[in-house]
Amino acid sequence: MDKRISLRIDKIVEETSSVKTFCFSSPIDALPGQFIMLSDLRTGEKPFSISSSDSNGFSVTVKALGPFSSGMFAFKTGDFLSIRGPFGKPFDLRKGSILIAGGGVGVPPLFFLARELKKAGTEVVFINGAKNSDELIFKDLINELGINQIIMTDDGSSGKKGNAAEGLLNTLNESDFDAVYVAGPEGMLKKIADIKTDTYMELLIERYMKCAVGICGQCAVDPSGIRVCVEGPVFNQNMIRKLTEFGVYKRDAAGRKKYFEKAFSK
Amino acid sequence: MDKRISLRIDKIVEETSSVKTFCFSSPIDALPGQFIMLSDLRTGEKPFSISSSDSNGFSVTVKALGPFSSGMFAFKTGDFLSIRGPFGKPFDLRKGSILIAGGGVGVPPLFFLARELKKAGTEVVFINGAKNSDELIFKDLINELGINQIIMTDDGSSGKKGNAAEGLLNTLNESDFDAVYVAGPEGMLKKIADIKTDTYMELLIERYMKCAVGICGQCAVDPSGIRVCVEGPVFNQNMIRKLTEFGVYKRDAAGRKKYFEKAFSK
Amino acid sequence: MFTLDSRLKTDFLGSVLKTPLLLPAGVMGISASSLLYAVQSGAGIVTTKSLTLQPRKGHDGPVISPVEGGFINAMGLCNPGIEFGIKEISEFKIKSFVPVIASVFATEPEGFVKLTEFINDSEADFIELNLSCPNVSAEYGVPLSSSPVIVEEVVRAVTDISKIPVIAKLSPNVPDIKLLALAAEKGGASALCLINTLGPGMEIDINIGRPVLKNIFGGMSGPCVKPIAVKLVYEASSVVKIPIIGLGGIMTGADAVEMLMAGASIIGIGTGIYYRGMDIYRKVNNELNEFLMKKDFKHIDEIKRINIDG
Amino acid sequence: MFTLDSRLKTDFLGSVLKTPLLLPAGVMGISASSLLYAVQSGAGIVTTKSLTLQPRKGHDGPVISPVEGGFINAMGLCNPGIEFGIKEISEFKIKSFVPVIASVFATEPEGFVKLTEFINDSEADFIELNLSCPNVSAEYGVPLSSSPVIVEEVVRAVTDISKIPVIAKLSPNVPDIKLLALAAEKGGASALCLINTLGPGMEIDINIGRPVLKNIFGGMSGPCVKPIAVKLVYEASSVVKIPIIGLGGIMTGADAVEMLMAGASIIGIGTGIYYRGMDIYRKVNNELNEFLMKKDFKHIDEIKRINIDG
Ligand SMILES: Cc1cc2nc3c(=O)[nH]c(=O)nc-3n(C[C@H](O)[C@H](O)[C@H](O)COP(=O)(O)OP(=O)(O)OC[C@H]3O[C@@H](n4cnc5c(N)ncnc54)[C@H](O)[C@@H]3O)c2cc1C
Ligand SMILES: Cc1cc2nc3c(=O)[nH]c(=O)nc-3n(C[C@H](O)[C@H](O)[C@H](O)COP(=O)(O)OP(=O)(O)OC[C@H]3O[C@@H](n4cnc5c(N)ncnc54)[C@H](O)[C@@H]3O)c2cc1C
Ligand SMILES: Cc1cc2nc3c(=O)[nH]c(=O)nc-3n(C[C@H](O)[C@H](O)[C@H](O)COP(=O)(O)O)c2cc1C
Ligand SMILES: Cc1cc2nc3c(=O)[nH]c(=O)nc-3n(C[C@H](O)[C@H](O)[C@H](O)COP(=O)(O)O)c2cc1C
Ligand code: FES
Ligand code: FES
Repeated sequence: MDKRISLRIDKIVEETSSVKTFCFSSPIDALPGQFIMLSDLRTGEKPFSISSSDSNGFSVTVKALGPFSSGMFAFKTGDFLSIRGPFGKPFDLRKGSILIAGGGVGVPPLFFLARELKKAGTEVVFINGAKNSDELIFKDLINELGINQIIMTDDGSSGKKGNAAEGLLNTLNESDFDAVYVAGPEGMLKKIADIKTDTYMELLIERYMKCAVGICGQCAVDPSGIRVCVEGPVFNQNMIRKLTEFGVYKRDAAGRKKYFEKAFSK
Repeated sequence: MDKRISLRIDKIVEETSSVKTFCFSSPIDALPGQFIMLSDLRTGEKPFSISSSDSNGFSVTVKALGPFSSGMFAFKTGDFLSIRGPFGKPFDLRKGSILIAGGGVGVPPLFFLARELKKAGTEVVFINGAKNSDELIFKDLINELGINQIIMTDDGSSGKKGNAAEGLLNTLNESDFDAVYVAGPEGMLKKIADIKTDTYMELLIERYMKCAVGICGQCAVDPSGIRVCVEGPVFNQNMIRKLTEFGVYKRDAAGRKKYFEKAFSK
Repeated sequence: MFTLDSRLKTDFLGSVLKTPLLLPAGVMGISASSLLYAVQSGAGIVTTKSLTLQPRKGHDGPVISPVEGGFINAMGLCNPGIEFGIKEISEFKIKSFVPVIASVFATEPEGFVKLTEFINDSEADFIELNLSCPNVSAEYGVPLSSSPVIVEEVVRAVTDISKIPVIAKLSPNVPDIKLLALAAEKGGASALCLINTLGPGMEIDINIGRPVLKNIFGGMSGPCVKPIAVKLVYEASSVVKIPIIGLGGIMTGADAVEMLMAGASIIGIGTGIYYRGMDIYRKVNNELNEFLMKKDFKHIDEIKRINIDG
Repeated sequence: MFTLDSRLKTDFLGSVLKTPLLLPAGVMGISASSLLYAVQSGAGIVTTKSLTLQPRKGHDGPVISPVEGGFINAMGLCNPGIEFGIKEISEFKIKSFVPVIASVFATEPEGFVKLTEFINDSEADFIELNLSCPNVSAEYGVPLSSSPVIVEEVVRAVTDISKIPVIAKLSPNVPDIKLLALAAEKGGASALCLINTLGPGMEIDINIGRPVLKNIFGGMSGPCVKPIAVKLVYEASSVVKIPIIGLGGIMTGADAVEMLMAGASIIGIGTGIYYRGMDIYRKVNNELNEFLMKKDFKHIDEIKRINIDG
């Protein structure tokens, strides 16, 4: 879709008390890992990963965080939202046996990915990480795919105790995989990107975005200036490791560097 | 072609002392009866019927008349001309046995038509009219098509004596045809359009043109306002007969009515 | 029951229009016949080519060239002159009840006053002052509508003597349209027409190394000018009370809705004829009606500037 | 032997550019890294995002929307502020010899003077005065470059103290660019940059019934503005002697040739990055070189304003 369009919300699924999935019944030509820019034309416009897409339509899954995402919770079926996209480089779908690890709002794009891999007949293990069982999302949907789901919660209230990064490390030690796909908070991604492994790995990262079409420079990352909205948001492990700012800082809306808390650095 | 382009003149054929054919070796997606707007970007821009077109390129055939067309005679192979088009409704190619009658610069578009009809295996009689043998054009080209060519000159210096209209009338009386296609000066067209016949007939007419894309209104004809550049320049006999101005007047560049000399009216 | 007819029928300065779609000046409007063609294709009101005191053959060709998303054109105000022009209006009026706007062009107030005297003796329903032709700058310099003072002066001079309502057609090529819209209103204009062609622009053929248009410059029209047209109608309608004819790049019913939401009262379609045929008026009428129907609106007036400022 | 390098290498205000292609202000230019990315993609000179005295996060989204033939955008001059900005310039300069233009924005002469003091202490090669941002009118009214008097005043105030050449970036949204070009030259500008974004324009979503951009209005860029950019460069270059950076909708080598023929000395490419990737600079360099080669030109300077006035 080259133009901005407004679409009727056709279904809203409450995943948890702070996460909702918004479904639109117009098809969009999207691949797993790609995102749309979503706006109410009042509060703002933000990037959201596509959490499913087929010939019947597509969905995005939103966690209430700040003004925009919380504002989304006031919308009802039948309301219209303004949409641009899809944007970004999707995951490179490999064959063989695949390991997926997602934490928080990293799970929705990975669910879309798992579904497409499953459609292609690929074997998938999905590590689904959350703070606690209340924040766990897509558990049933992933089970319905008939794939091996490993649930991790920080407090052990569901599945194993630990975070998705730990779950991934354990699983990688236990079995061989042809590719690993990861999405989630930067702290988690950083730990995983630092793993020394020969397995092909792709990670979906987030940076502040404005234009999403590669011209405003807002999401350009150091040191090469490549744009997360065009050359990303999915990068392979080698590329991620070259990003000197990854896990260290990101830029705010004004373009200033904002350093992550200590926890994120090695 | 949606955009204006400039093309190199690849070949110039001197048809007579006052008629030249300009050939371009870029293909254009054109049908017989359509025209292009041709400009040197200095003197003006004028409509010219396409006199041939295939996958190797196309040509237009220009008679030196006023400033623009005479100016064209200074151009040499390798020079560039600015071109828009093709424009207009082409001839509706019928099957069966076909009669074509052209006078003066009406002959070039009809040559293109005859060639296409011949390609489709249709039987064609071509009446080629000119003032005198010096002004006769495309005689050899038409012969090469292997069709029946009847040459008419006003002074009898070549072929039969008489004009194309008379030639057409005689031929129509002698044999039956499935369709008749005519192009030439308005006086000739008027005489032919007035013929009472059941044979399907199409005529290519000329009106002052500026935009050629149907928005400036310059070529709109009375009483319906239809545009020669879009709904024409080819009209069937019924439609032509409804044009109250046909054979009576045409509009000049300012939009004023200019009446034809007496000779043209019934 | 609400129908296409009841939803789209609209009042414009006291005249009832069957549809809110207008044929703008200079597009197809040379002759009575071409105005009639637009009416028969679904236009609810038509405008003549801009008429001048003397006939003008206009610029030599090329007078038009396609560009990204539209055209640049410099017809050069070709027209048969006011005397011949009002005859075409009479001829049109024999065959149609649809209101006609007589567009006129001059370079100073006196010229406009003389033209108005002719129009007073004609059957035109409205007079539109073309204060904004961007294509005769070699002859006349920047358009009159670059200056609020001149706009007010010309409009006042004409309204003082005109027997019919006066419409001021303004230029988009100004830093602040609000000043010009207010000046026209203050001068006594009954309505505004926005926008005339944009720029002008220019194209150079790189093989020939020459400007493509004989006039070098040409005003832009078509889809590419729509964002600017919508913006200017929105701005003007936020400061004036008189109705606005909104035009510039309107192609679809959705575009027409956008223009109404921006604050236009009726909508012009010119270059759109190229993209969707003369039938564009009928198509847009239908699309407009469908939109209103789907959204449960009874009349186009209900969407004028809707929500926009909320 | 003539090569791409020898044909395209060009002098700009005493600096030698490897290629005549420029990354314009606000496109990709937030950080040292993004400037570097443009250089590595074939740009011969780069411009920073317009820097202001204080950091600005810019407008809330949507800040951009696709329109026919381009985009409307209202970023709202988001930038990290002059202090942080000149640090990014230093970082860039560690890694590259390519000249950098520091673009600055203020609302009055004093602001520009203060910014110039910062730039004087920086490693920037040129300073560009953004006198023409159309997207902050809610805050600041019409752009400074709507008035020749103000343009001259601001440019003079800056040139009086600047240690490096001053470029004036002008607005296309004026009735007569010549007056503004002359004013900038008189004020002491060493070069002009034409054009900033057009309009601005506006888009309304008809289902939501709201303007699409949070700022309501947004300047137009991309292929649809090219005819107007070419025209304004042509007009400006007919009255001033200083070089002009020509930009607005340049996508191809042919477009670049057109801009050079219109009178530009070097060529900016911004929105084109969307259509052809960051690699557009390399592509256009190659296309430019091929054109020159085919037509037997030895250097881009040979086609500057060629034939046009003949
Ligand atoms: C490629 C990509 C995919 C994303 N997918 C999802 C998703 O599927 N589900 C989901 O809930 N969220 C997703 N996000 C995050 C989302 O875009 C918002 O950042 C989030 O909703 C918070 O916005 P807010 O205005 O409500 O909160 P705020 O309080 O304004 O911001 C909270 C945090 O979000 C980040 N953020 C704010 N605005 C933006 C922006 N314009 N672009 C990027 N980050 C921003 C800031 O870094 C800030 O730390 C994605 C972000 C990116 C870049
Ligand atoms: C559909 C169409 C097809 C044509 N095909 C050919 C062709 O194949 N070969 C050919 O030699 N000529 C053709 N013509 C005529 C051609 O366009 C010019 O009219 C002719 O070349 C004379 O132009 P001039 O400027 O040299 O002469 P002028 O002295 O300016 O004009 C001579 C006559 O040409 C007519 N004319 C001038 N300008 C135009 C114009 N812009 N549009 C239409 N008529 C005009 C005028 O009515 C005038 O009577 C065609 C015209 C039309 C409308
Ligand atoms: C070929 C052409 C001729 C025009 N002639 C005139 C004219 O004579 N007077 C006038 O006021 N506007 C004239 N215009 C401007 C149109 O009336 C209209 O304002 C403009 O084209 C924008 O609308 P559009 O994009 O729907 O065409 C002309 C436009 C075109 C394309
Ligand atoms: C996203 C975006 C941001 C821009 N920011 C600035 C800016 O900060 N300062 C400025 O002078 N011009 C800015 N511009 C204008 C460009 O520098 C350029 O003048 C304009 O886009 C026309 O060129 P283009 O069509 O090649 O993009 C911006 C343009 C875009 C698209
Ligand atoms: S968000 Fe603008 S370049 Fe990526
Ligand atoms: S030449 Fe303009 S409408 Fe036919």
